[in-house]
Amino acid sequence: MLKLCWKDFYITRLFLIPAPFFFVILLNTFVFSWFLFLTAGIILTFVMVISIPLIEDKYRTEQIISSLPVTKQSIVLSRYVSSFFITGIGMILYFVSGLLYRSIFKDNISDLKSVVSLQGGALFFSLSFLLVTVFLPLYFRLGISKSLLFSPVALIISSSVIWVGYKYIYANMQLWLGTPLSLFILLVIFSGLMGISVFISIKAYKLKEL
Amino acid sequence: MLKHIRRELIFNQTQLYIFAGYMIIFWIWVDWQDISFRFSLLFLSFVLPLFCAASIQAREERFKAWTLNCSLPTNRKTLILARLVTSWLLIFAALVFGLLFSALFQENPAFLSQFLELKSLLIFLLLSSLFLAFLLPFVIRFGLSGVIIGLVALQILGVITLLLTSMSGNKENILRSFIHSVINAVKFLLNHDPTPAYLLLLLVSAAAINAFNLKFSQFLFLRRDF
Amino acid sequence: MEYTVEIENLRKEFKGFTLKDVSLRIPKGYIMGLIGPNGAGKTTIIKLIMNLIRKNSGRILVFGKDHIRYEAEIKSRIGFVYDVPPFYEDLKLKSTASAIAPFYPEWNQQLFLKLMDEFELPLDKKLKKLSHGMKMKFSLCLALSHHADLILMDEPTSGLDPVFRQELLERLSHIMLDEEKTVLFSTHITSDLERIADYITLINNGKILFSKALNDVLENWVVIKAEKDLLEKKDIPGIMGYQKTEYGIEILTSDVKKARTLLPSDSITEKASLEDIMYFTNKGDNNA
Amino acid sequence: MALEINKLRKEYSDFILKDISLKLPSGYIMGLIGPNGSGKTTLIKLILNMTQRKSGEIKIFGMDNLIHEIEIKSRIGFVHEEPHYYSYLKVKEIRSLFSRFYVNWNDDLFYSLCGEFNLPLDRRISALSRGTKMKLSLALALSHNADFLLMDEPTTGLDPVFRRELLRKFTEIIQNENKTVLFSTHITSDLERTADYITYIQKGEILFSCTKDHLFETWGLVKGENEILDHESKKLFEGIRKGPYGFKALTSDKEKLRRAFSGKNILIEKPSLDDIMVLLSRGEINA
Repeated sequence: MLKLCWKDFYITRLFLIPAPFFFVILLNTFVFSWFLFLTAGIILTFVMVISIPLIEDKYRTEQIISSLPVTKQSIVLSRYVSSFFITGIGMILYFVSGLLYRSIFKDNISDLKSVVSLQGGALFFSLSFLLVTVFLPLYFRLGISKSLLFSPVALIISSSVIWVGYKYIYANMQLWLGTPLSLFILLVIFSGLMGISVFISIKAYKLKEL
Repeated sequence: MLKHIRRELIFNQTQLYIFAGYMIIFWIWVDWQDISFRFSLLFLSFVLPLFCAASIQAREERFKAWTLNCSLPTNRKTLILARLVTSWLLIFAALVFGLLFSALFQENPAFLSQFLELKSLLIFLLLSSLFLAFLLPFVIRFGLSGVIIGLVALQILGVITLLLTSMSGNKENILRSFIHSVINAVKFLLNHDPTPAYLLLLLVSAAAINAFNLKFSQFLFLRRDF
Repeated sequence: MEYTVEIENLRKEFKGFTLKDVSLRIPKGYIMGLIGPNGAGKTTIIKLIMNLIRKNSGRILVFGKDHIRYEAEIKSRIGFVYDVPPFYEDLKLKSTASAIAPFYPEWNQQLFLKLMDEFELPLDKKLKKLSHGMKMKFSLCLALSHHADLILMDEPTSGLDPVFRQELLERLSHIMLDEEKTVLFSTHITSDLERIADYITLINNGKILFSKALNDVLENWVVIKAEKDLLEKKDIPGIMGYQKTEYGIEILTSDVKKARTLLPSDSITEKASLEDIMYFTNKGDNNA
Repeated sequence: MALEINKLRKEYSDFILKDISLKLPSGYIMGLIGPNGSGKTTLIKLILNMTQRKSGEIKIFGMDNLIHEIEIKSRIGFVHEEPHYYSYLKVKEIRSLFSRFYVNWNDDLFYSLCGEFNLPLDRRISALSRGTKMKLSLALALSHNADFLLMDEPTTGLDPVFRRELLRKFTEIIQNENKTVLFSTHITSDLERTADYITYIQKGEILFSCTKDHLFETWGLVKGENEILDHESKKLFEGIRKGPYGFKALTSDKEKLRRAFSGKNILIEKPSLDDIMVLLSRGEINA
């Protein structure tokens, strides 16, 4: 299965190497509003995640991959592993560009501070995680073109969640978030979601006509 | 020419549904109240041509459909003329839809009355033809991937000017001054009193730009091998 | 002899390949087969006739008219079938047909529907759902539905099963009964050509080796197999290529009568099939 | 026994693969022919477990292809009609990608094959012609010394000269080791030249699967006047096509037919694969 992850990065190394540069550069346009900055970070991470399925679809290599000595489960699992790995890279880039722009613009972008912080990071990761666990089963069930049609819907939901989450719950989120109980609950929710998503993807991919 | 337009509409029907969807979302999302009229005019004349020309061209590239279009009993000049006419049809359809939509569902009479003046319509026509005259040849010559690379290049240019200005310390940013000058130009056009000579000048210049656009795109298209 | 297509020293330069001053005349009312190895220039010639690519120099006359000045009128009488069907994949077959029907003055909707039914093609299915063979059948349907006088086909039979291929060839010969129609088709399946083509043009890396009547080729071209030392390749008239093998030498010659007089008794001569001709002219030890 | 399929079933909305059974001993070449959409590609996909079967069992090298999927796939070389690779990669990059997945990948075999097929190692795959791409897939399949070559229409779109070379390569592969080749094709002349076994599949059913010589010995193409045909004698034929000058029919047992028609003047010839296909799929089959 890890070989497949290696393959994912091998085939996209041409695209993923320049990606951080663009990631950091493109975020500068949204520096003036925390909401746009956070959403743009999530979108760009999502774009990096779907770059692998897009390449597989554009070059129609699904058949060749399935003729390699690998099982369908390992293909699905490897896609999950590489997607979360890229989400991790996205988060790091998000923090780096946040800190970089705070140093450049110093005073006139005050509210960026709250987003580029622990809470902001947790919000960023949970939402990109949510996007990936929703996108992958759709991708394995419907193929890339149809699942991409759903991504604007997922985008609108996630940006409204950010708005609601940040505006209203943020106030008491700080004290609630720190406690181990909240971290435990978050963990349980995430792993539960992850399990369901993987299960659906494997079942869907088994039935898929390659 | 009617058969050409019908061909373009049938061939790109899926793209046109998506285009209609974007239009609906765009008109719902945008609230003309808090945008200055001249900026909304400029913005519309930028968004509408971009959507039509780019979206139709995307499908051509993806399905390599130019081979089919060029094999039909027509010559390349008429193909490009059909493309330009269809683009304008789509632009006006989107505009009419938008104005109707905002008239019925959004209360911003000021925007509507100002837009429906002959002068603003002609200015919109002039600005859109200017932008289309840049977009159509660019898309034919470099294809859609060219457009994306172009937008990214613009972005990087913006960043470099940003960094330069913040380093060099002078307050006024070249990029911002460029945008201001464009908006001032639109302001100048809007404030000019609508004498018939002025309106005629607007119309003639829009027509000239479109003629140039047609000739230049045809010239580029004849050069391409499929 | 009237010619539907006349090509005079046509030249087209690509990065790795050049079509070198090709001159070709396709007689009206006949089927011409175009054969040659992959990348020899078959598709280039067809695309040049259809003005899909620009020629560097040379002249092409179709129905006696210049193929660029009268482009629209000429193309309304041409049916085209490309090796990769150039249609929008996410459109239904019937919408693709209804979009291009008005362009052909002689489009016959009943004939189109009859053909679609005969080729068992579902009108309401999207093109991307069809197999390669069915896509080729669809482009054939379109090409035959507007009574084209010239039918250009670039490898129409690749991917089609033998049964349908035979039917297609029968339909083509049926069409050829009306003297006005002309067919140019390139293919890799030489058995199809041997069954139906009247003329054969062999092209090899951008040059036309010969363009002759099929039966003239099949009668006069032979492969002579003999011991190596016996035959010196120089004195064989009409030699087109030879191949040294362990048993001796195999020589392809285009003039069996003259060659027979010089042959030693124990050499064997066989009728050359199109495949042999392609083999010797392309792979033979020399490119004579 | 390289390949053993019994009662394999797969249902689509418009097509059913009806309980087909097939045996292919190792060390031979089997050609798979049949009209478009008769299930050739589906069969190959099922062997590679690319699609879900409804019922039935596939054994490769004696192992069930669901349980030992990885082991089987590492010994199968798959060549698709339209080889789709990441066309922006170079040939040597595809090699390093593939070599990582196969346990018994053999580099110098790959490079010797590249030499033999004169494959340009640092050209991008998008720049390769169709024939060269086919050579690349063959080289990749052979370099992890696959014992079972599975090919879906490898010869389509290739020119005769190249096809002859490719087929000679197949026979060469079979000679030195006991490798097996199963390939589907539409060009019957290729089959007549190289295949040992021929399987004919039509509308999801296997009509016959036997050695080439057996096929040409027992099957016969029968020609004669229409009057000879009566209801009784029609049963002996697999497919009949009546023409204005007499009928053309196909029989799967020449001897039996010769005895049944001993009195009447009929002509029995050796059928070509094309004739067999035409009569089987288009003739009135009264079996």
